[in-house]
Amino acid sequence: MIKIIFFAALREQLGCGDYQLSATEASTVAEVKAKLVALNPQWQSTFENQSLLSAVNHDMVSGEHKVKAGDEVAFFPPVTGG
Amino acid sequence: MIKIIFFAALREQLGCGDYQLSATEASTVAEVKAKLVALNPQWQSTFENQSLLSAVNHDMVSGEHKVKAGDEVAFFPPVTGG
Amino acid sequence: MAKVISIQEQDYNLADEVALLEQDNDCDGAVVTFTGRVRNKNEGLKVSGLYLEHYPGMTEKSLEKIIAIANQRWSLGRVRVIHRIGQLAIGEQIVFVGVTSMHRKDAFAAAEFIMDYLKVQAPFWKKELTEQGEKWLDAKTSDNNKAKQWQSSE
Amino acid sequence: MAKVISIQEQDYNLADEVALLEQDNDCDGAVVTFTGRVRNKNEGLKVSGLYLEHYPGMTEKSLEKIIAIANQRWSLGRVRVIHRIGQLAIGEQIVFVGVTSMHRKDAFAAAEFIMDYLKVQAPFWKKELTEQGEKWLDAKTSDNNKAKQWQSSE
Repeated sequence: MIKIIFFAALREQLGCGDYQLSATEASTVAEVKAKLVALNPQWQSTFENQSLLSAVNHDMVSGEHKVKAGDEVAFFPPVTGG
Repeated sequence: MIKIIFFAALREQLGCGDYQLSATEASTVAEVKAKLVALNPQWQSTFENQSLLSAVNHDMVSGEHKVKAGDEVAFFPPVTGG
Repeated sequence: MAKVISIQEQDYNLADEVALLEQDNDCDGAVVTFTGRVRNKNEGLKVSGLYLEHYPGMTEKSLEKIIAIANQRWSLGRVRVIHRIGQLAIGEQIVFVGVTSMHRKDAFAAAEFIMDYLKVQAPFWKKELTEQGEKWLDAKTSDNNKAKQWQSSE
Repeated sequence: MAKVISIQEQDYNLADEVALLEQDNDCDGAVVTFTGRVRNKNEGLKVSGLYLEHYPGMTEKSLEKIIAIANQRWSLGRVRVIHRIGQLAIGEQIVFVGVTSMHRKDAFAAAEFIMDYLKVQAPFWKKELTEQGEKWLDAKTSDNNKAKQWQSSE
């Protein structure tokens, strides 16, 4: 399985904090996103937001980054700490 | 009178912390310096040190700065605080 | 370089943190600290407090990386980063960055660098409580630009 | 901008100084401090302490001027400068610069600027007590160069 988590405004907009996909359903971060939207059409506009960031196993990555079983994939808005 | 004071290594080299000149004896900082050396020939090499700084009434000034009765003229080495 | 990173709800004591940076450390003559606090206003709106969310695990990893880069660029003694999470009131401390070095230039540069990168890379999110209700803050272009400047300078 | 300058023999408490910078000051989100301490080594020689001389009257005037220039260049809230004089032991605090601002960039820049100018303009002199006896410190070219950089940047 691939564990997927959402943070901050994104989590509130989706009304959902985490999700799971089978590793056969997506091989890149972009495909994870596409799959999430395919399974939850109401999320489409939220995921179309170009500024969303993604991380795999705690490292910031781009959409082409590969994912595999056991990975933790996170999506979140631009960070605003400090 | 013009009040003249020396600080730090300069004071120790001269063996003297302050001095007085009559306002008629010098009209610029450079002339103050020249007069001090004329009156105290043993100070010559010390005052030839190009890096010596001068201040008049608590403002850093150059040799051409005018001096008048009542002024406080200070000579000192480059500062090393902080 | 010795570094300690803490992500915590509870407040911290600035004097204690600086004492730890200086203790048994007589070779570092320069200590620079940055404190970020909750302001009472933002973009013209009165603010009554902040809520800070983060991504546990990634936050620490991200700060480790930022400090490692700073340590490659400058000669550093000790580095301390504390970032608070959860509910914070006006005037409270949000973030502390403390850096010691033999040279003040390195301590200043590294502290500012760590803050600039923390702002754009560490996964924290602020929700502001204003007179008009709750609102997640938007990231600032100026913060992105400021972080990018380190790539060209020096 | 509110500023307070002290030249004193006695030690000060960092936490008290930062508390004064932050007290009733909920608009400034950024606080930067610099602490300069007596190091145990300088230019390869073991140091056992420092003696600091200054030019009373000119020192305060010089620091006032430096802070005024910083306040013209950046948007500052409060500025605090403490410089100690007399006999100081290893590890003791020599100088404190604390700056608050709404923006961290301004607080960092002003604190570093004030230190850089203090180093080359404020009439303090250090005599070092080393294993080879007492020695007045020489001014460093690097300090002069660092102060000059502010004339071209930004």
